[in-house]
Amino acid sequence: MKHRGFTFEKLKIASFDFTCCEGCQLQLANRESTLIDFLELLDIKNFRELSSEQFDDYDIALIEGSISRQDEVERLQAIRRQAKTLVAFGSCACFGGVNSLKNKFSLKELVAEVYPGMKVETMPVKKISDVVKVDLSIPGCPVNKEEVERIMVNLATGSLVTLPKHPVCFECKAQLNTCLFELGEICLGPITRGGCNAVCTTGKTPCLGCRGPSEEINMPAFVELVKARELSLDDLQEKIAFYNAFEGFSNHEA
Amino acid sequence: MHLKDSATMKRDYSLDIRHLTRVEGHANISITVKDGKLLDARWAIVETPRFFEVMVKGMSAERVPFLTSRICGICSISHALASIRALERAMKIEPPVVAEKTRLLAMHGETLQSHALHLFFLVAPDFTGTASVLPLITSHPDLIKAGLRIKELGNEISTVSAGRCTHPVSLVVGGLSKAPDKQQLLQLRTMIQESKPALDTACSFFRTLKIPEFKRETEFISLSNGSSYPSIGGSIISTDGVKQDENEYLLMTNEYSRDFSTSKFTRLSRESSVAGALARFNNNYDRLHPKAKEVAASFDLQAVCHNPFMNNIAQLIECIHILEDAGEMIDSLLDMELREIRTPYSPKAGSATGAVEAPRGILYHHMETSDEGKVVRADCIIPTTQNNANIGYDLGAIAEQALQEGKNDKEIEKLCEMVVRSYDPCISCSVH
Amino acid sequence: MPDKHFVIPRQDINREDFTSSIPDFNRRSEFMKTDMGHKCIITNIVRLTEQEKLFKLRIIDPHERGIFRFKPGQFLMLELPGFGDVPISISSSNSNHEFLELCIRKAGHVTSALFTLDEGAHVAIRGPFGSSFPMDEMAGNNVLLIAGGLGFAPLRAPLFWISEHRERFLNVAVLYGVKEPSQLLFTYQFDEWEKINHITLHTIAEHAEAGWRGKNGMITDLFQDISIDSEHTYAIVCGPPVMFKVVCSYLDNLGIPMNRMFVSLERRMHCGMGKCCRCMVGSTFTCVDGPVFDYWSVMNLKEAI
Amino acid sequence: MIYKVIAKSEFKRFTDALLRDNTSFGPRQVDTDSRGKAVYQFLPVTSSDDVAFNYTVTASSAKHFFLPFREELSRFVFQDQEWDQQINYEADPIVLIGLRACDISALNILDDVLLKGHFPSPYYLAKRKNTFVIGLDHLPLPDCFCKSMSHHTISTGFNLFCSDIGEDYYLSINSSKAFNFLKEFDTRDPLDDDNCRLVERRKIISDSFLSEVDVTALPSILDIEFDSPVWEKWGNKCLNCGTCAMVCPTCYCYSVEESFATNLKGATRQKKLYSCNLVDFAEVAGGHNFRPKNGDRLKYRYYHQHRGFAENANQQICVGCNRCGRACLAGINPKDVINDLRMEKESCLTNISSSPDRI
Ligand SMILES: Cc1cc2nc3c(=O)[nH]c(=O)nc-3n(C[C@H](O)[C@H](O)[C@H](O)COP(=O)(O)OP(=O)(O)OC[C@H]3O[C@@H](n4cnc5c(N)ncnc54)[C@H](O)[C@@H]3O)c2cc1C
Ligand code: SF4
Ligand code: SF4
Ligand code: SF4
Repeated sequence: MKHRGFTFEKLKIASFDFTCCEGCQLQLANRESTLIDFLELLDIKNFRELSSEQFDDYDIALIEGSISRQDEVERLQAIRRQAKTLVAFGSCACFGGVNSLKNKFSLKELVAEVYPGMKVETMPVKKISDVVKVDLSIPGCPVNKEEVERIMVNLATGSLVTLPKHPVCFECKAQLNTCLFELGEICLGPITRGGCNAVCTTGKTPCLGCRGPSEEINMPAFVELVKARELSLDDLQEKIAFYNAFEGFSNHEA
Repeated sequence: MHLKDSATMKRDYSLDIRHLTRVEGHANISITVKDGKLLDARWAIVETPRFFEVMVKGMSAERVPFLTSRICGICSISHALASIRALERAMKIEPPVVAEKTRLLAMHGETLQSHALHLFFLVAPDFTGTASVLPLITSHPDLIKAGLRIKELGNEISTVSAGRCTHPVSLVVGGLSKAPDKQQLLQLRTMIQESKPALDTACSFFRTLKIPEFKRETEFISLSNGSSYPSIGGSIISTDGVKQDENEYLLMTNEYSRDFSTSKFTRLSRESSVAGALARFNNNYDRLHPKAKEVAASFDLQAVCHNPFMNNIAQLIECIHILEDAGEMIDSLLDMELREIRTPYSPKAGSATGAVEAPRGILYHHMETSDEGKVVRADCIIPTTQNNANIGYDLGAIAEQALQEGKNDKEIEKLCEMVVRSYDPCISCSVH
Repeated sequence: MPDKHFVIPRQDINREDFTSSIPDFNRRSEFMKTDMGHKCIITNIVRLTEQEKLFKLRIIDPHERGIFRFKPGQFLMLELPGFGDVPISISSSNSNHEFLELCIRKAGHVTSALFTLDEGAHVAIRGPFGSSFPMDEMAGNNVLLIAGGLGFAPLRAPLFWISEHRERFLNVAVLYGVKEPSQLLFTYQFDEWEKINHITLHTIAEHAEAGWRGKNGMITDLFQDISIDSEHTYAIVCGPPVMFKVVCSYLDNLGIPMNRMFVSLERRMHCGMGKCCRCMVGSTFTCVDGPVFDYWSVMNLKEAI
Repeated sequence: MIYKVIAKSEFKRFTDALLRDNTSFGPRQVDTDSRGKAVYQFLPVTSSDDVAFNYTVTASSAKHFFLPFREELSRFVFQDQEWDQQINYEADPIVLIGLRACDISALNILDDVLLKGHFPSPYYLAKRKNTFVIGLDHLPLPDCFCKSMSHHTISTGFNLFCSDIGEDYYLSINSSKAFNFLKEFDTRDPLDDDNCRLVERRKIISDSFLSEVDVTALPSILDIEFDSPVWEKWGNKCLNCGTCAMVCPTCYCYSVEESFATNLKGATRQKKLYSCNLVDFAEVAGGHNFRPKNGDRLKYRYYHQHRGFAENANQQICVGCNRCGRACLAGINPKDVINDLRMEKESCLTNISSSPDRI
């Protein structure tokens, strides 16, 4: 495509899933009103869930899911060798996601409980950046298709790709929601990166931080306000651990 | 099983597909025929396990549905609702009527979305001979537009009733955290009306397709609650005449593992059984909306049908049922005060099963809670798990049949892929 | 109750609605045009350094071109539809009514997109905005133009003005400091300024590079080379934030009154019209009260420099 | 201004007619908070029954009806080398019922800022002109401090203002539209008794303020205290969430973003309300941030609200509704911050007076 002096090329893209629910890949097929335009931006080289054709000359690789078995490590490294831009796609890829909750338990205990008497290979859950270099992160559980679309448009037009730097609260207020703290609940909105349109709090359920920490979060002040309101620190702990997205901030907790 | 004793058919055949495409998740097919004799037919799921049943241990009941919804991106609403139902029954919580209705509506949306995705994105290319849906955008624009319209409607129904279509936000233990907005319900009702022609387009297209002739008798299992085309809770029934209470799910599944697959297997009266759209159709034909019955007749689909390829058509017929039924549900929600949406509860020890009809069949979550309302034990049995064994047997049978009919390797491979796809397997979900 | 009676009629807005006088820059007919850019064609692109290019623009519409005027020091919002608009100082002579020149550094989103464009491409401009250097007030005096790095871009317009009215000024000197010699802008014009316009040029680079025969050091080192008559000297200073303080206090010590030193500030801007508040310095707007300030006003402003 | 008195029941009939015929918004209860208090917001209303006439205060202000959280400024349609830029300054008429005096004051302040500066905003003006504002007086909440800001009474900026004088409303009619509409209803000219009741009502309101913020000479104090440690102290609590600016009736700072349509055949320029508390408010290309610390940013919000910017003739723009204080999870509120700043000043005074030089 060439217009107004700019040359726009279709994005040679591939999508791969690892340990996950495939919900983020599914989002690629959502937002039906602009789906055909969206697909028009892409030259899909490899997307097993969608197409039987598979080529290896992609530039952008969307990586969904976390890593929890040796064969996944190898598959991921091979993708890294090919991809010019490797995208951690969704909270599992960015932070480990809900899958990381298994890391609380010993591998032995896990296998014994779910596959008694069987030999099943598994390892502690890793996020993508624990294994290979990540060029771009699109967090969310699931990713917000509107944001994905915007990012793909930006990549195609050579625009700067950025994530919002404000926390969820900012968007929550634009929805005229009653703050969940006012309703006696702990919400991770003040420390979580916006960009989801505050979808959870608009549905009146607390934010669990799937988009990870916002820019320069004030964790001590956040923990302080939870304490000041005499809310349960266990509850806070459960929420903060949910997507494994606040790893580096755990020393401030409770 | 032996092939018919015909000299010309005594050939060798082997099929080995690694990571079948156009299905959700990673799985392999392998078939070996030697000297005209089927040695092995395998449907092996190699997806990495996530151990959700252990992860939920120690988590508060309040949070658990948000976790279990992440078992599957396509049927997340079903997973959330299965957990919610299990937990509500374990802790003796009665959700308000508005919540029950809204939840059913949310499930309808999910099923519509899931069926549309399967029929138009994954199945249609098999019949048009393309590698994916992408070429159809230009070759069959009306069909694709219709498909997208139905899928969009499904997502919209879920979004209005559950706050978000993938990983719902307002379905909670005790009811709903937020009632659907009446204004949005009104818009939804219009959207449903306007989407009906899209389904007609889809039906016309599917009527032109040649569904492969194949039949293998098996047992179909689904929920039945006597009032609605099954969705949430009820007894578990089979076409072989078995009937059990929801809590007795173990008797209906008899789950077992095989070392080549990270997904498990189940059985009931025979060596394998089936759940899903066709099973629901076969068991609950009477409860279908008359419009849906009419279309079923136009496809010559009658209960009990034993052709797995007809599962695709059963899905299409369910779409019609959903469009009619969802409209009625919205009408009754609009007539209600959407105020009482959540029953307050205090944590309690208990255990119970929650069974729901997910798009691909019955989904069981069994939960045990402690006095503090924390989950202490969980068990989830996924629809695809209930179909795994049957898929394996179908693969063998269809390979045999195709060899007899003198089909070439490519044709057999395609048929095998197609039969698996017709089950609409949800693989990552089955390895949870 | 008659139904129609209570319907509030829709009202359009019009010029009379605005109570205060509208600074109808460029006397365009409609007040609304503050949001609508003039379309321009890029007629020429010169790569100045690794990071900077000089873009020559021509307003396409002859009528709009005919009325577009600006003063040295003013800036405009350069618009690339789809990418965004950014504030850019006008670097050309304000007596040239045919072309505008913008010296632009590739810094981020919009400027990177601009750098991919070729001659002949179209962009739009809004403006001009902001305050300007008081050229008439400076006339009759010595002028010191002090630039650091890209700070030379906003100095070029006043430099042109001086060149064109050279007889009205006494001594004129440019002090120009950069990090590396390769970053010097407009070297091709140095000769013209020195020989024809009798403007003395002093350059200095922080780090030497092979082949550099000029001076090494900080911009303040250049002051040793010149003598300043503090009674009759005006100064224009433009560069990175750190430079202002050092240079201005140096000049202050020399006895140049603070209200005779002018600086051009840079802040984040989203509207250029004193509405978005992104460019606040203390309680003043860089976009409408600035970007040109006399040093007296800004040294009193918190966070200015 | 014309004054009338209307019975409350008749006023209901009037609002019913008005709300029926126009897209209208008014206070409605949306929740009950964990302390049992009702939470209100301005939401669509279609009859007087929808309107919570005796509401306290809405959690968010009515600002977004004039300055939407997200607003399209213009649209580009591309054709080959060319593009067409479309701008739409039109707004649909709406009725806004139930605004408090301080909310209307806030609109008047926005008028000053957005319509009287160098570059008046047509987007704002179109909405302002097409909004029929009905004000409603009320008794202050314990933390309201609009009296300190002299914004607890109002005489302009509305179409109609209702003062509650028992069985009736005392109406201040400030537009011919409102006057014409009211002709169809039963109103009367105020009698002496009505005037007395109005004066009494005003006195009660005025005497009911529990919170007071001393704002004398605040602008200069803010200038002097620019480097005060008070900013760091409160800044350390701030979550950089922008909530305060979002709910505030006068915070108007924004950002502009452009984005391509997915089909790349056009683009839009959008305006998004922003907050000076957000980390990237003053960040420029290359990553330099002119206000890198929480305290720097928090200070600027107070600086803008209580010192005023040049565009607004250096007037304070805070009206004293304390919405930001109520909404701030970190417990930051104007009263405490300003008092702290004053205390700072006073403690420094004691230091000076006790220093040996002074003896
Ligand atoms: C009065 C004035 C005159 C200027 N003159 C020139 C000039 O002559 N030549 C030149 O190369 N640069 C000039 N700049 C700086 C130039 O505006 C920035 O480099 C440019 O905005 C960067 O935009 P970007 O989209 O490429 O970068 P990004 O970092 O991607 O910026 C994104 C957005 O941030 C904003 N932004 C970022 N940095 C600045 C900044 N410094 N000032 C204002 N807004 C900013 C813009 O809205 C921009 O769209 C001037 C700035 C001002 C305020
Ligand atoms: S509900 Fe959550 S996201 Fe919304 S304002 Fe409150 S803390 Fe922030
Ligand atoms: S509100 Fe929180 S949990 Fe919900 S989508 Fe946004 S960031 Fe994720
Ligand atoms: S002052 Fe309060 S509301 Fe405002 S940004 Fe800081 S924490 Fe958020």
